[in-house]
Amino acid sequence: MDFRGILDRLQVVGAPGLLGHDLPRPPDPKDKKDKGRGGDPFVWVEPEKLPAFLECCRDDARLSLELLVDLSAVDPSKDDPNLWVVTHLLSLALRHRLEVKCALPKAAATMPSSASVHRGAQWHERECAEMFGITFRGHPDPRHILLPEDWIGFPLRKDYVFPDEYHGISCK
Amino acid sequence: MVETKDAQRTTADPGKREFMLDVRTQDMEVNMGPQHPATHGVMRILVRADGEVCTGAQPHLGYLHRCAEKIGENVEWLQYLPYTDRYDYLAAMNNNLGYSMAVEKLMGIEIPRRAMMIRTICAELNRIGSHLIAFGTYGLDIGAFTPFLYMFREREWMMALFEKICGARLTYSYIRIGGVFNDAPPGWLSEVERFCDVFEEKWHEYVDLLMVNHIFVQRTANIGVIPRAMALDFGLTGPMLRGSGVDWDLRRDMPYELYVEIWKSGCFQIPLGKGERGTLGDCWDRSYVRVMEMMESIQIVRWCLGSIASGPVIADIPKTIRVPNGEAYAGIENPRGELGHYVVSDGGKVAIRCRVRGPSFTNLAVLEEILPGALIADTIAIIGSTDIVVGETDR
Amino acid sequence: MKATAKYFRNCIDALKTTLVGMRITGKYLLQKPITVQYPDERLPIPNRYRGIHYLEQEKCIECLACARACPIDCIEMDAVRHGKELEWISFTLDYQKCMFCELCVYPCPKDCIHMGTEFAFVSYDRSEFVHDLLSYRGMARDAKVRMLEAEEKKKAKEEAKKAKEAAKAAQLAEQEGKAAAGGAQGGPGQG
Amino acid sequence: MLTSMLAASVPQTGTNAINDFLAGVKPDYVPGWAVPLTAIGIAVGLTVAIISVVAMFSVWLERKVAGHIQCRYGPMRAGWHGWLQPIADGVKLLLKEDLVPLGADRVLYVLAPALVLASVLAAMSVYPLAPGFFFADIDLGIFFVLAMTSTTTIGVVMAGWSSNSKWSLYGAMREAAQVVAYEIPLGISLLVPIMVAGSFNLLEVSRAQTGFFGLNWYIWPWINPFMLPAFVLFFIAILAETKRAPFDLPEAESELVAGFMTEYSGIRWSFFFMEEYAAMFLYSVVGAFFFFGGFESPLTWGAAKLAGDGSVLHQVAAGTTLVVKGFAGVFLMMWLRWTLPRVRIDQVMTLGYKYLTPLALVCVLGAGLWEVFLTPILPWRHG
Repeated sequence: MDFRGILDRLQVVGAPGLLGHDLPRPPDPKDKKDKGRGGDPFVWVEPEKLPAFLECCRDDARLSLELLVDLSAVDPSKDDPNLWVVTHLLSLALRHRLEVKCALPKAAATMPSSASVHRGAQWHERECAEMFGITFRGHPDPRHILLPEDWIGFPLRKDYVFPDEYHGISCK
Repeated sequence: MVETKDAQRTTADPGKREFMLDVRTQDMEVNMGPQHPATHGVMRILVRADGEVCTGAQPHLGYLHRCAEKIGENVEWLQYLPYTDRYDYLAAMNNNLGYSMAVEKLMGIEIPRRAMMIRTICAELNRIGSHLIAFGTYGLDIGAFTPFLYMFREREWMMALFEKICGARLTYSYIRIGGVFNDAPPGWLSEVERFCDVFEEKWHEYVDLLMVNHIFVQRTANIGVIPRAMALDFGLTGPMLRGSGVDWDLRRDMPYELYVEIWKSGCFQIPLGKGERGTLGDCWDRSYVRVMEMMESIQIVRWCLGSIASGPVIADIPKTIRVPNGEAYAGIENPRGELGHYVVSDGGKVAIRCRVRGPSFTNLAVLEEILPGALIADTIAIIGSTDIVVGETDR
Repeated sequence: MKATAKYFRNCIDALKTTLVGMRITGKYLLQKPITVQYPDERLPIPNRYRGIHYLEQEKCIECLACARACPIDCIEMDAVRHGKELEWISFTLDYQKCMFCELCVYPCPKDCIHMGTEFAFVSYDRSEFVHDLLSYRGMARDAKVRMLEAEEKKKAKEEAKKAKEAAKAAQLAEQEGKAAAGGAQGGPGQG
Repeated sequence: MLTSMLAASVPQTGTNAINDFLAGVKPDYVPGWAVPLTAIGIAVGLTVAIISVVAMFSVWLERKVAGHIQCRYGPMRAGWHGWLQPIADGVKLLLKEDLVPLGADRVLYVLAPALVLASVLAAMSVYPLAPGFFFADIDLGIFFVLAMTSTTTIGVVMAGWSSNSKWSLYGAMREAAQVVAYEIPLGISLLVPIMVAGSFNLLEVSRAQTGFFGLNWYIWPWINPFMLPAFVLFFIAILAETKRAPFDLPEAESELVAGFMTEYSGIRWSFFFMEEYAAMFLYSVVGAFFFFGGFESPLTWGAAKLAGDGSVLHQVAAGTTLVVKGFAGVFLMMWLRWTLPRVRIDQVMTLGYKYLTPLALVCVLGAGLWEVFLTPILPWRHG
């Protein structure tokens, strides 16, 4: 099914936390600053209801998005107050993909963990936690995965300042 | 000494242990890695063993973390290409292809047909090279030294082919945004043809020497079984998924570039684990799928050689690439699974976010579930069968 | 009965596959090895090989395209411009950082930086890894000759200009002289 | 008095020959008891020399066989085709610092390699290298050899335990379990030739196999059809005994890094390696004696015909055939090592107890019945 079909199915099923969607659109010629948007369509979802949304996508027969391909976060820009948490789902049976995006305020970056829904999300969430400072409530093993345990700061945030040294090793 | 509090949390329930032990001995914490011959690259697995039986396993990563995604936000689009070689350093061509396709999808440009042909040939040749390494090192883990050396004989020829076309042996940066850097030199395509012929004979020797060897089968059948439900729950892809009998391959199910035509021409099938030598989804099935995939890639390369035509090898794109505002995800079938590039741009010369979904990262997570209950010698076989590359796990 | 059948099948299968394996390894035992004794014999290196760079210095116009294209900024160049000619001071490439990705070769408008087939360069001292790709420092002889000619042409042009101005000025002066003289005769007529 | 007691009890052996020679040339200021002592010293020195030459040649052969099997050359630098390489390795190992890890049990750590090498030397002393040249021709020949070679396990377990590292402990435990498991099939499968030959003494077994052009070797089915399966079981058992090929678990490099040898370095480490290659040669010589006719071969048969039975030519021919058979066995082990993957520890046990031992017993039973009923009838068995 293409994105339009999935969206209708989601609205029919009443997937929890579905806010809206965003389609790629050409830049409208009138005002100069509007650059339009290329690439893939995606669905906005409320962060608090992401696990329920994922479970609904997985269990619904017409969607059957049973494979969580990737769960990562994006810091769009320095002055944007929100982080995006982006999840890519894939359906093996019906051969389609869905991108789910949640806007998470940087100040209070906490959301429920969806490790209970997809066991594979556990490591993805651990990486997002250490790189963006998002705390996933209810995560079974919230240790750092790639960075050392005592690393200060969240590297992939746009306002991240490189440390001068780490344990005596200069980072310049 | 070691944070035993965390070690207890692994999901090993004693009921599942193969060898019922009445004598209660104290578990031994053994560090397998980061410098250990069996962990492919720099990865540490904290194995809690009760005698020879492993009761808990915890992979520790990050030893090869090079902040690739942070660099992606500071470097121009084309300048990021050499970094993509360094993820899965055994299949650099496929990584380049993945990244280039994601950016091309966002830019919406069309690639000339000959460039797509050369891309497919290089990607499939690199898939053969990567599976050869997986097959050779797996033999090493089980103890057979010679297949590793035979494997390198073929891979050396493949590297020589890539050396002729792009100049490098391991980190090619050859497939770029908009096509390929330069056209195939004269005589290159006929040498690829010779490589395919010779490879087919040698392939039968690999199967006879290791795959059907009784000791190899004893060491890998019924070991590290991954049922279908666990494979989907962990988000496994590639040979790990097909080894468990799930019929899914991006080249056929969500075809990109030329694979629509190639699949229609019916020149290649998708090998699946069938549980011939043990239960479905064991170590033997996974290596069986990888070995059979090598032959399928040969057929694809043959098809491309048959229908390649002359023409431009690069689309007309400006020297400094500006990607229009937006975001795109492109997933391709890497030898280890689905390699996804999620690219976000605000129309500038530099990416906002360049996320890489490495298949080895997700394939590795399943070890925590299947290692408990196996013998120490089996843990090596199971780790080897997941065929992970640490460069892709740590990025 | 099935167990005993399996028992003997295991034995026979083990022996059979072992003999098959030994046949293959035995075949290669008798064949000639395919490796090359490296320092004495060497494999041919293809011409597109990415080795150490070399620069065709006379074609280079110091446009810094290659320096900008390098992801790790390991190319630095320094030259003094004399009109169109260049007086070279240094063109260094830092091989401690270079990753041989060949991104610097493509953007060059004059196509003068290439990667050679030489790959072995070892040294005891890190500073030796910063290679200077210049074949000569300062200016080439023909470049100097062209520079001198350009200067003479410039001088000649200036003199010609001065001469023209002088001539114009002289003419002007003359006219004023006449006008003043004429003015004196028909002054009020021209007023 | 001491010399006469020694000479009397043992027939003409190598040590006695040296002893009498020395007694003859003994200057008067040398005390009487010194002569047998130097004779024994010379004999032990000779055995150690034979062992180290065999080990060195085996190391070179292993690297060349491995090379050529894997389409590469093997050592080529030191001397023609690298024949000086083992000497270079030996010197390097001599010069390397052999350190004792912290917390290691010093006494056991130092004693282990010595014990391991001593057991192989003891076993070697029983071998006649030529019909006339041997150190001790005792009637218990093979029984003594099996007894001595089983003491290597003690040395290996001592090494594994004393080097205070988890991986060495694993190696030592596996080693103990494996060798104990394979002593039984080794012994039983040797019973078949002993039954046919009727004696433990290696020389007598070899003499029993003399005959037309080496057609009397025990391995041929017309002598006893159960001899060939017994040899296959014997060969698998010695692979496990010497920790070779599919059974090299104790020092499985991909799992236990280097098993019980992990902490050793320098000359101590080379003792373990020398023991491994010497044991390989030792067992293949045992196999040669009991299955492939010891000294008997067309060459020896010809030499005996030509220059008479006890002559020097006959001795030399017999010696060379024995060495050639020995190294043929070593070559076969190497060929297997570079073909087969490694077996898991519990599979080693099942193979040992469930497959080899019962089959060996069947062979012994069959061979016994064949000897009792068919030997009187078969004409060529009387010659």
